[in-house]
Amino acid sequence: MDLTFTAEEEAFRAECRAWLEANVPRGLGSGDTRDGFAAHLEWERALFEARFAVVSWPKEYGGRGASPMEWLIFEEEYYRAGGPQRVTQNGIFLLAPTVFEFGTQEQRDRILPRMAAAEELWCQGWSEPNAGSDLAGIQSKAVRDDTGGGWRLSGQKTWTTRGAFCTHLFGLFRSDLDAESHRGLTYFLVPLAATGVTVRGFGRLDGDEGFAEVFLDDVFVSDADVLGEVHQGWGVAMATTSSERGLTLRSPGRFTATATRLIELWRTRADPNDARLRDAVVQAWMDAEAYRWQTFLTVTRMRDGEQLGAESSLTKVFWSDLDVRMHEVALELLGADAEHDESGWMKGYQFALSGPIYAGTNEIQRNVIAERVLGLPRK
Amino acid sequence: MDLTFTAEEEAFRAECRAWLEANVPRGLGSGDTRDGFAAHLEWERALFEARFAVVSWPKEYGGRGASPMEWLIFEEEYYRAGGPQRVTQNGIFLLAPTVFEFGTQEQRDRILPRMAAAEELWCQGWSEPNAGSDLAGIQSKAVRDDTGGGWRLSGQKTWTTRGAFCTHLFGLFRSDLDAESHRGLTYFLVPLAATGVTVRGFGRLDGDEGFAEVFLDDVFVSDADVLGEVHQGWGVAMATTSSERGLTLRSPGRFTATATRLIELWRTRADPNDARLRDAVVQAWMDAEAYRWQTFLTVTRMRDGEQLGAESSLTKVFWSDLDVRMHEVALELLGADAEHDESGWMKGYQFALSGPIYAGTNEIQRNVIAERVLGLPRK
Amino acid sequence: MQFAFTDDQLAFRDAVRDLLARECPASVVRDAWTNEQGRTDNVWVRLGDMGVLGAALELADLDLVLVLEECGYFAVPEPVVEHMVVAVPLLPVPSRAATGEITAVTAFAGQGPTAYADSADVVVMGTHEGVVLLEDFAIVPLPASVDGSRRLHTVSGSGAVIGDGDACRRAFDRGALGTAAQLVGLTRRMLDMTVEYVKDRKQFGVPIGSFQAVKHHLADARIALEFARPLVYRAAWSMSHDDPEQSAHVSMAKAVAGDAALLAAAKALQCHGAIGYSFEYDLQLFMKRAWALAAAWGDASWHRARVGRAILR
Amino acid sequence: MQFAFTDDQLAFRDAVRDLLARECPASVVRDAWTNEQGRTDNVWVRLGDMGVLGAALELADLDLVLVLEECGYFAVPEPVVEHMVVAVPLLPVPSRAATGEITAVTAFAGQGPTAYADSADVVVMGTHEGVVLLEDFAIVPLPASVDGSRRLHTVSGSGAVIGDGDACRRAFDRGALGTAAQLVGLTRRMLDMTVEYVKDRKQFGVPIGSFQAVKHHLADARIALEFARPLVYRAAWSMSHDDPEQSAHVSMAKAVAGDAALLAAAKALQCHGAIGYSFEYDLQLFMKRAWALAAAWGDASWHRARVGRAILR
Repeated sequence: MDLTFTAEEEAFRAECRAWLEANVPRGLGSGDTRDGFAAHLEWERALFEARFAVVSWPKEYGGRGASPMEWLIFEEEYYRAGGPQRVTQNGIFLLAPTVFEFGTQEQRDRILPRMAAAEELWCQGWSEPNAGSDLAGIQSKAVRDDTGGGWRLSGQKTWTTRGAFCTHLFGLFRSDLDAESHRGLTYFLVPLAATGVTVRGFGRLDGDEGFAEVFLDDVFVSDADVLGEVHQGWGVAMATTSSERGLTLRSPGRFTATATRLIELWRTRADPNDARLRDAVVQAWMDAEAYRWQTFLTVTRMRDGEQLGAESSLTKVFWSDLDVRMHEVALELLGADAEHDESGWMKGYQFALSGPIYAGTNEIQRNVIAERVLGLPRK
Repeated sequence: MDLTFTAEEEAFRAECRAWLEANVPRGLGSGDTRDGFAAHLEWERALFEARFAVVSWPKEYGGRGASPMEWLIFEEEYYRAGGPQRVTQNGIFLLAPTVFEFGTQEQRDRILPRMAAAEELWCQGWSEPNAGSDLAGIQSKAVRDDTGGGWRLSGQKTWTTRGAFCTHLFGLFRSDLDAESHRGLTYFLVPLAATGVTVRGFGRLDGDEGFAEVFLDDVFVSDADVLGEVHQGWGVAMATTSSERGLTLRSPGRFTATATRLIELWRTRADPNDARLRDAVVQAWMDAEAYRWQTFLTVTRMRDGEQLGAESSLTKVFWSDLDVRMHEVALELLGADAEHDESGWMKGYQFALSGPIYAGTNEIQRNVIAERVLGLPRK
Repeated sequence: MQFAFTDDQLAFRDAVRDLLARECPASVVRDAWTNEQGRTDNVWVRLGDMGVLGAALELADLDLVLVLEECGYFAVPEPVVEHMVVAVPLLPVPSRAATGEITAVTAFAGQGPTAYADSADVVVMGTHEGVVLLEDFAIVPLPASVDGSRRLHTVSGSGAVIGDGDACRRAFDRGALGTAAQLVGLTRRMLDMTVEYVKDRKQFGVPIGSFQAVKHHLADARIALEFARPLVYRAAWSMSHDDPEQSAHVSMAKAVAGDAALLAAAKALQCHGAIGYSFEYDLQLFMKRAWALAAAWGDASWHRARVGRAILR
Repeated sequence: MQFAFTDDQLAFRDAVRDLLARECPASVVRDAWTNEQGRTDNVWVRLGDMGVLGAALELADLDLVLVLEECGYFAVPEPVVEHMVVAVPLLPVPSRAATGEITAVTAFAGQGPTAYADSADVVVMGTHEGVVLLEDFAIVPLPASVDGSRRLHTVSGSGAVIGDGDACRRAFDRGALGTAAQLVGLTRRMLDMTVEYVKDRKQFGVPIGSFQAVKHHLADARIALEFARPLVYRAAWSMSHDDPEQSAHVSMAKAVAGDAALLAAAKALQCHGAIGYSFEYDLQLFMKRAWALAAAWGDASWHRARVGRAILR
């Protein structure tokens, strides 16, 4: 066991810190409005220019070939410097690992560089009006078009994050209409400019237009835009969620940074003798530390060749509950001023409330923990 | 609305207070050991002599015909004066209401006076090794004995509170062996001295012998010991659980008294500036008050003729969780001294932990609230 | 001990409920987010016509508490507590306020911003010297409230003293109590909405309300409602009967009702999932009102501290 | 960054686990409740034979933390932390303690009673002046512990100073860390027992482990375990490498591990129901040990306050 960072890692950290401190934009607003998204793209392109957009990717795709540990270091420094939530994250963290694992060379070369450069912007098309927690209920269809050498997609996707501002969608469609549940789905890559696509943005909890409905009416996509095998979309989509890359969506750096901000808030707002709020702030810090060290433990295990499975559900429940709790403590510190807070805590609280819902509700995650980590019977 | 007590109620309270302050025994130990139980019986008989054993019963059975509101007042005074948990409670609070409602005149006259006088001591025989939360799984059998004019009981009851010290058991037995689930059960009254009964006491969580297994091997009981209709035992047992009497097992007085003791403990143990523990103590007091006033509201509704149904499940979850929480706060106030506490908090904590389990686990109660109070679908 | 409302009190409640069900659907609340004053075209007028806005001149808190619960249930975007419960009974000449012709709002020292000040004609101000009536006042807007219908300002000015320190304490307590009643109504509303939703919404081939986790979430919210309500009604009785412990009773009511509403909001959102997280869906209107009111007029922590001073002394 | 134990460390852990699985079944723990000293016939001797009791003379906290976790898992009714982790490395002449021939226990000012003092030969006492070795000492029995195997006493006496204030702080931290490791083991044990039980126990025609409420109770306990463990291992590393923040790291470990064990105890009992509430069933042995150890060596609140002094300064 060695809980220090190597000289290389420390050098990498120093490089990240210097660049981020100098370059992280101040006062960048929400990335979930049209104007805000455009402003965020400037930042994304700055990251790309400095080769900080996708540090863990190979160099030929715009990355630095950073190890998972270096990636964690980058994330710590990114949030420490006050970097904003990244509007490109669903492409970089959800689609890209799948492209690396299942994509053809042509797909990698076509998709990844433009994703890294924030030239093409990807949103996720999994949920549908009748398929939320239960993705097996997907009804959007893909019908074979042999003439065109591709497929025709029809149906409706919804709760698509930043769909109104993106250029492409990756999603699951039912290609074998006779198959049920998770079978017979195919993973498609869909340009939102294609004929037959209509996108309607709508408000998230905080009112920002961060969600979209995507309507597809006989939209043609070529065979080159099928990711992985036809009818195997479920396996393709799931393969990377609990893999090494599966941990990348919620790096500890974000929560450590929030805990640090919470301590700052406590210093400015709290009676230092109030043990209740002091305890709550300390607990938030300890939980953020627990999350950080659990991640280091996990990354070490993966480096040593262990396969992770349903353990990612433990992580999902923990960080999402922690994020809500930290914001609740902050709002309590703000008292009646929380209602008109502009410093980001109230907005952050509303964002945090999505954590226990999206990417599989925490109720579903707890089922997974019970059934697949603890081995309890499904029925 | 009038939230004051009447002059009669105040007079009754004064009478209770004077007698209880003068007579509540000090240093009475656990009633869940053989010696302790015997000592408690002395107290039960003193209560009976003073006509405080069963205040809500009619005078002819040893009571005072007290109204539910007067009964609540008695309970408040009883626990305020430091009165102990009553070893006769399962007879008085669980069996007696059923005897009043379903018993024959002969049964009332035979059973109730001796119960009130603590001459006959009743324990409950519902649970079995394979029928805990799921009482429909009861396997103990009642086979018709026409010759003797009665029934022959066989099977095993368990987790029978104070069964090793009682003289009689009331319980459910499967009289129609072809019926399933809740059907075909009959409610029997069983003298534990009967031939074929074997009782083995065993320890509760705190080690006191407060539980028993009761083995029945072809035990004869006469038709006079069937309560209510044959095969209708489930309905008989359930009818009184959510009736007016159904609230009597956990009167608010007990929790108000615990909250008051918690405040005393806080005064002696806590740093008064520690807002965390202060808040926890205040919250306990407020919750105890909420329970008290919810009870007054409920008693008023019943007096006005409303039928209560599944609402008793709301009450069960609330008081049992509150009782655990109050004891947890006390143990925290005691710190490292909690481990060797003799003042009753650690023992009370262990007792409180049974609350969310017995009489239908809180998980079952929450199902009932969801399905029968809120109307959510069973399946 | 007769812990029940009179038929008159219930009839008053029912009449207001009927009015609000007609005049204050969620669309009216949503409109207040974007209209100029964050208020309604009709609800204020109708409440004035019906005599509700002036009711506190003749009726006690106990007569009003159920009405305020309904105002919470419908998330009425009007200064019902500030104007009707707190200000009207204190105004030297209350007639125009009693009909709703003019609007009165409140500002208490150390108790956060003032809502609806931009459309107010007078301000009843709680100060360390007592209650002061501001007929001329300046307002400074604060950043937007999370509840878009609540336009927040700080208020300053000077005016005549119209009540002593005890009147000030009592005025604050009435405001806190009225807010507690609204929070009970909001809790009921969020619970009702969520129960309907989970009975209807199917996933995995069954209504999501059949899942035990959903059942237990909503059972917990229902329990919180069950045990908050009696403390609110008790506090209303204590205020109406000048009970010496009335402030502690109000604080218990506000703390417990605020916590119940926050719990119900959290459970309602989680049981709804993504649909509840959508701005277009109405749950957010009630949830954000609950957040705002739980923190206004003293949050749970502030009121627990006040209870502590009463019971731990 | 290499957050993993070495093969040697794992092999040591496995060897102790095998020994305890053989020598320390629940029946041995239960026997300690009623025997004279609250200890074991064999476990102490075997641990001494194996070199575990003297291991701290040569090995660091990081080498011992997994062994202590196993001692928690088996609820070993012996002063493993007091003797092996805290006292042995401090004794001027440790040889007889290292083999287990004599028993050393500990007493820290302001940190509650001393366990196993009635069978101790020497006491290592943490005082404001430093570490004092008591070879002659008086003991006064305290009321029975809720964990019947722990015989509690207060200890008094005087002796030679064998360590300075920093040694005293370090000794206490090692004790708290060792106790945190035991709490992690207890958490695992209660979770394992309960998982097995709910898979097996049927009600309503199905294993109770198929009910979502039971699943979620145990998922929460599993989550608590998952995030307590890394903090305990990190604190062991910090102690072994004399990290300047080691005390804060130990406090985080103790607070989080204690809370995890208390949560697991509550969930385990609730998922067992009445059987778990029976004295004859073994769950209570582990649950009561968890209660005792969560409060010993500083409870969560005490340690959170210490973390606060480190991070909020």
